[in-house]
Amino acid sequence: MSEALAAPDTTVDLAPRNPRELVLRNPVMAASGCFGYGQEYAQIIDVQRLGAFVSKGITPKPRAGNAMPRIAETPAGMLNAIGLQNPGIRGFLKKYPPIWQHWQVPAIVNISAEAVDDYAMMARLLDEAPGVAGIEVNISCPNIAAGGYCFGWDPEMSADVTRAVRAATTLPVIVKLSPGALDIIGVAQAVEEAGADAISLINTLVGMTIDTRTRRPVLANVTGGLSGPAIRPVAVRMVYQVAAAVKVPIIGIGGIASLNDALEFFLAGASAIQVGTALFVQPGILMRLIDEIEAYLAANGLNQLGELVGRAHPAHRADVTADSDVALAVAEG
Amino acid sequence: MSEALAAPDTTVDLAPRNPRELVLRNPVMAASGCFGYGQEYAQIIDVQRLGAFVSKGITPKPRAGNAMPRIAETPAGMLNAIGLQNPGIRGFLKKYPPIWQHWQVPAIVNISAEAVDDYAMMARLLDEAPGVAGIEVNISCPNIAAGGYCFGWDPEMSADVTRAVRAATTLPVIVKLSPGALDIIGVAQAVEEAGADAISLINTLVGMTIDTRTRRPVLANVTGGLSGPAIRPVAVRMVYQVAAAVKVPIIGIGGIASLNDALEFFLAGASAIQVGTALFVQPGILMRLIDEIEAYLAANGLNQLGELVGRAHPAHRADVTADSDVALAVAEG
Amino acid sequence: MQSAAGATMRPREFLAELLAIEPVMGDSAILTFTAPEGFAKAVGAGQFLDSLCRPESAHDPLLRRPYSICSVDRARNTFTILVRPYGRGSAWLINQPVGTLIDTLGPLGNRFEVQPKTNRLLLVAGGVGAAPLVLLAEEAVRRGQSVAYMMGAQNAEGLLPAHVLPEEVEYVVATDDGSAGAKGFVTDLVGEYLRWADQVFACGPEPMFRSLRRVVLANRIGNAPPVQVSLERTMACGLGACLGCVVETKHGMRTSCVQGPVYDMDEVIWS
Amino acid sequence: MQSAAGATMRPREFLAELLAIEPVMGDSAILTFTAPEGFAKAVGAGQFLDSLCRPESAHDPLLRRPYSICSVDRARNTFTILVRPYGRGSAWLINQPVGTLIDTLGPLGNRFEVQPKTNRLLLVAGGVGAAPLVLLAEEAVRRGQSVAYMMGAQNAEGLLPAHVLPEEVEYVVATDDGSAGAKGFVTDLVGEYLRWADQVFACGPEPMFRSLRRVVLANRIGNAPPVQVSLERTMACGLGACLGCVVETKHGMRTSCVQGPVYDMDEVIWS
Ligand SMILES: Cc1cc2nc3c(=O)[nH]c(=O)nc-3n(C[C@H](O)[C@H](O)[C@H](O)COP(=O)(O)OP(=O)(O)OC[C@H]3O[C@@H](n4cnc5c(N)ncnc54)[C@H](O)[C@@H]3O)c2cc1C
Ligand SMILES: Cc1cc2nc3c(=O)[nH]c(=O)nc-3n(C[C@H](O)[C@H](O)[C@H](O)COP(=O)(O)OP(=O)(O)OC[C@H]3O[C@@H](n4cnc5c(N)ncnc54)[C@H](O)[C@@H]3O)c2cc1C
Ligand SMILES: Cc1cc2nc3c(=O)[nH]c(=O)nc-3n(C[C@H](O)[C@H](O)[C@H](O)COP(=O)(O)O)c2cc1C
Ligand SMILES: Cc1cc2nc3c(=O)[nH]c(=O)nc-3n(C[C@H](O)[C@H](O)[C@H](O)COP(=O)(O)O)c2cc1C
Ligand code: FES
Ligand code: FES
Repeated sequence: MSEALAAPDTTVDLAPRNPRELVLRNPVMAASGCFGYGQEYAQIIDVQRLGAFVSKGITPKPRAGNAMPRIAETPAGMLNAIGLQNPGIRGFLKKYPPIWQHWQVPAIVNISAEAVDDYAMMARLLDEAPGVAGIEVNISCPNIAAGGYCFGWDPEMSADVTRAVRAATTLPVIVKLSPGALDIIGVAQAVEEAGADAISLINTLVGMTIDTRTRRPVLANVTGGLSGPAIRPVAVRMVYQVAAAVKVPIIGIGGIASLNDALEFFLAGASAIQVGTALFVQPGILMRLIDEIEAYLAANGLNQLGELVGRAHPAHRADVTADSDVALAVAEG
Repeated sequence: MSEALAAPDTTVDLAPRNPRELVLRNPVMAASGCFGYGQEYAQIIDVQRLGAFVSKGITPKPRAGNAMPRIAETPAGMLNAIGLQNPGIRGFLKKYPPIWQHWQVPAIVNISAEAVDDYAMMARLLDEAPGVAGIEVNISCPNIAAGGYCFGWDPEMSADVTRAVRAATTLPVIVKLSPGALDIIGVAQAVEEAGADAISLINTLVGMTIDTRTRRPVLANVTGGLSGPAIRPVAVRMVYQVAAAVKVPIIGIGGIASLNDALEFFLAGASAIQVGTALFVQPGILMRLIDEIEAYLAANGLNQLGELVGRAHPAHRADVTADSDVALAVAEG
Repeated sequence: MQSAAGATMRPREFLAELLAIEPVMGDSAILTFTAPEGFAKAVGAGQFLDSLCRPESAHDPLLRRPYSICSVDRARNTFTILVRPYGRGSAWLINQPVGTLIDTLGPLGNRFEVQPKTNRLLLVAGGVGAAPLVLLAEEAVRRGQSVAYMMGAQNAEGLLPAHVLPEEVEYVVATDDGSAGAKGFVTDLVGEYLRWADQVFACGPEPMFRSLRRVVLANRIGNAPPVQVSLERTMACGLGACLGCVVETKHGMRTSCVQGPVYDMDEVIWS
Repeated sequence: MQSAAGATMRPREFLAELLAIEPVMGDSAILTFTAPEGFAKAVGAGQFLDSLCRPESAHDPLLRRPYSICSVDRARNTFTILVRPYGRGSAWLINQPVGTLIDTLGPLGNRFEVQPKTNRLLLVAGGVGAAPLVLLAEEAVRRGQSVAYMMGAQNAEGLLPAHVLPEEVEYVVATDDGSAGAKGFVTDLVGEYLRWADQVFACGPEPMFRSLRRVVLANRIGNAPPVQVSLERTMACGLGACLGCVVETKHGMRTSCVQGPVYDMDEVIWS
């Protein structure tokens, strides 16, 4: 164990191959859809201390979102079917970037669309917006041109979106993968190849719950996105698999609710993390994680967060000879 | 509400299009891998009262299973990587069917293999085995001929296995789908078309957890199958989707731990249910469910379990006009 | 002493110590808690708290549960909530022993708005919807306004005990079985008070709102008296960030946790 | 009175009422519970119970936790377990008030086997591994056999208090800091007792087994004395159904919950 006299270095560059850079003071981010536009939580935490935050998903046109109920609790998790309620890219640009311009914390804009051109259009509009530090591309959306098939389920379609966004902006581009993809490694490699500066994963799983008294689906939208601690094992697995296959930084997301959870993602290969659902339960969690990660590094004699990243992989395990142990994980029964 | 004077009818035929039939006294089954070979739980519950039980997965050759640890707890769920420890089809046939022969409860044998021929070979050996009431085909296995790609992820490969098993036996054949499939509806239709008498879903999701003290995966096998209440919303969604697309009976599986959970699956379209992980927590749950389902039907004036099956679908909801509301569910954020 | 109307307090996460449990309304209870400094004076009727209803170490049930502030004791800086044991969260909360520290987020949400010219308030309560109207009654009485508090229940046992309300309040009750007050629905009594009231405030289950609205629309003159309703929506964040709790209004989607839970009845688009 | 050796009891799920909590070994505690009829007489040393360590209504932490039976009071038909607050489950259990009903499954597993000719038992305990050896000591003393009970800990505080063991037992202790007994590891003391003992029984953490095995292999003559070890494996079902808890032995995979947790040291394939 080395002596760590100075405070450990927790900075992360999420866009090492982009001249515009995306350097975070620490690896703790707020996840899209769970942190509004940064102002909502500003009343109870010091938002400026965050590594970064990601806005609610923005779409080409304003959306009123789905009917109520939009939320249902499930064991150690929740379903949401907000339906991307947002003011649309133009309404958004008028309202939030002018505020963020005066903030220290990097603000990342999450974009969703149903056509490649629309993703590109939004990226172009964001390119020069003051106060926007990067773009997170949500590819868990139906591709209208492909009959509603999800962009993020197909490596080619995922790469198409990434290429179009990459061509439309010099901003750091993070592509957020869908856990519904069969071949998550293939999708990750495709978006890396297509120019993604970083990869976020995972988005929500698709779930549903039924009210047995009314005998109908609880959510007005019938199905919704499953998030929270329940999905963490799936998220850790995907981060671990993708980390063995790409070189760009990975942002780990899914059920993080404690220091131990965050460490699992770093060890699996994530350079930064996002917290979503746990914010609803513990609004102070982001501040706590920032402090606890720094304290953990110091207590373990680590000078840099990077020393933890990917340490659970075989290359770092003396007793394992394989380069990678990520087989096509199927049934284990 | 009609008067239910006689006890409600809870029988289910899981193989209505098969002359050999698979009639259960009630819809409550024990899931594969969670109930051993029926004897283990016989010491604490009256196994003969069950609708049916499914054996541990049997393979063509004996298997010692994976190294330890094989189990890890996760939020409201668990991971397992048992690695199909079993005596192989021949060892199995010598040992268990002779015992089951004297039992009232239908015993269903779960089979796993890595080649279509091997599935067929096991089905042939089981065909005339005394004490075997049906076969559950676990298609969440890697297909060696397809480079380890999971049978259950592909409609064609799923149909191939089903056809081969169907041709090899006249026993009722239940095909157990993998939740990893992108197009679960397509897989379900393919196996129905290929001759499945019934469909079970879901098997476990693939997950992983890391021990942050040792900085290595908890499971010796690195990844494992995620089961328990955490996955219930995913399972209910898949049952709901598949029920709208096939005519054969569906067996709902995934995180069932209470009457309310079981009712969710019936309302989603399951004709019967299997309980796995919850058995570990509440060994008495199967007996309780049998009693509670009957009591629920009586209390709600239902004469038959069938009156509940699929009731959450639009056809039964006065305010909904669509035939089906199962769009390709993608992101909901 | 600072007046309540002006004071506000940002939401915060705090540990509230359970001081007392008073069983009321059959299976429900009024729970008294300690509050952070200045809390009792700063909060207003209609606001609510979001409580973690489980041991901190478990992840299930995951989310906080919202409870309306029922009353405050400004001198002792304590507050109460009224809880019905409905499901897992509320049943856990109501069964904690005195002394338990409950992780609480708040105050959240907007307040009932009493217009400067209002002198007579009609409050219409159903079930645990009684809670925010108790605090509203306390505030109105402190300001010297007249309050008629109407409550309905299946039987006498289901009613809020009178001692919970300030003495000055006129407590009008109705029961389905006639075991206390008028026999029938509380909304049947609303008609005759509509002329008297300058403003109406209501909180209760959805069916109550529907019949209240029918009575009001049938009886009032123009838009007078105006009616404010406190609506219940499933919530996640409680801070306006997740958009999970919206109510559709004539001005678009409004979050129930920040822009609600109190709405003008005429602005809500009733489905 | 029926002899313990012959009696057995099938596993069952029962509610055990927490009767007493005795803090021991620093942060740990001995918990006393009521038992189902006939339980205290039917169980044997090495067997364990599987306890639900959370409110029943939550799903997290999901699985039961295994705890060895530490002692029984046959007259009052109660039993004890020794719990160290390690993680979420054990911390919850140890903090429950007297009177709590704990959902318990058991008795589970096999027993230490004392051979008919054995007169001298050497027991080697580490940490909460002390528990099953207490019951073994009780049984041996009841049969009139001689028992040496060895335990190691970091310091005196970490040791099982002597009064927990029958008076007849020779209690040999070692501490890392020398604050009680010999200074050093308990396994350093094993060597000299190996000649004396007819059988050895051990329970503790993995490193203890490794050094015990080293000492035994270096000192014993042939296979004498035989050594039985109680091993800890993560468990799910507790009934031999899930195959999650296996130990690799020379005779194949053996479930720890039914065919274990007690194994012959020489049969286990040590990795
Ligand atoms: C602004 C606001 C103020 C509130 N104030 C109070 C209050 O003062 N006192 C009080 O007791 N409760 C109040 N509630 C309701 C409270 O937050 C919880 O919903 C309630 O306690 C039930 O939670 P639970 O965990 O016990 O039930 P759950 O386990 O969450 O409920 C079980 C099932 O019932 C459904 N459900 C939950 N709540 C209700 C409901 N109210 N009506 C119908 N179905 C429901 C759930 O979707 C779930 O399926 C308020 C809610 C809101 C939004
Ligand atoms: C047959 C048997 C008998 C047992 N007898 C006793 C007994 O008498 N007294 C007693 O206190 N405990 C005993 N245990 C251990 C006990 O069952 C629990 O594992 C222990 O209480 C920790 O559970 P937890 O919920 O507190 O920790 P968890 O929250 O489950 O643990 C947190 C983390 O630590 C890991 N972990 C869990 N247990 C251990 C451990 N023992 N060592 C290292 N890492 C661990 C887990 O994998 C998890 O990642 C026994 C176990 C077995 C199999
Ligand atoms: C320990 C364990 C072993 C399992 N083994 C098998 C198996 O051999 N074959 C199979 O088809 N499914 C197997 N399963 C999957 C279950 O049958 C079931 O589909 C899954 O666990 C979801 O249900 P549950 O949430 O009720 O456990 C296993 C599950 C567990 C937990
Ligand atoms: C209420 C809610 C709204 C969300 N909205 C979005 C969104 O607009 N865009 C997006 O990419 N992800 C969205 N997500 C997904 C989260 O950003 C995150 O990927 C997911 O919830 C898993 O993380 P968690 O378990 O920490 O919540 C949303 C999640 C929730 C719970
Ligand atoms: S609960 Fe999140 S916006 Fe209201
Ligand atoms: S815990 Fe299931 S076999 Fe031992």
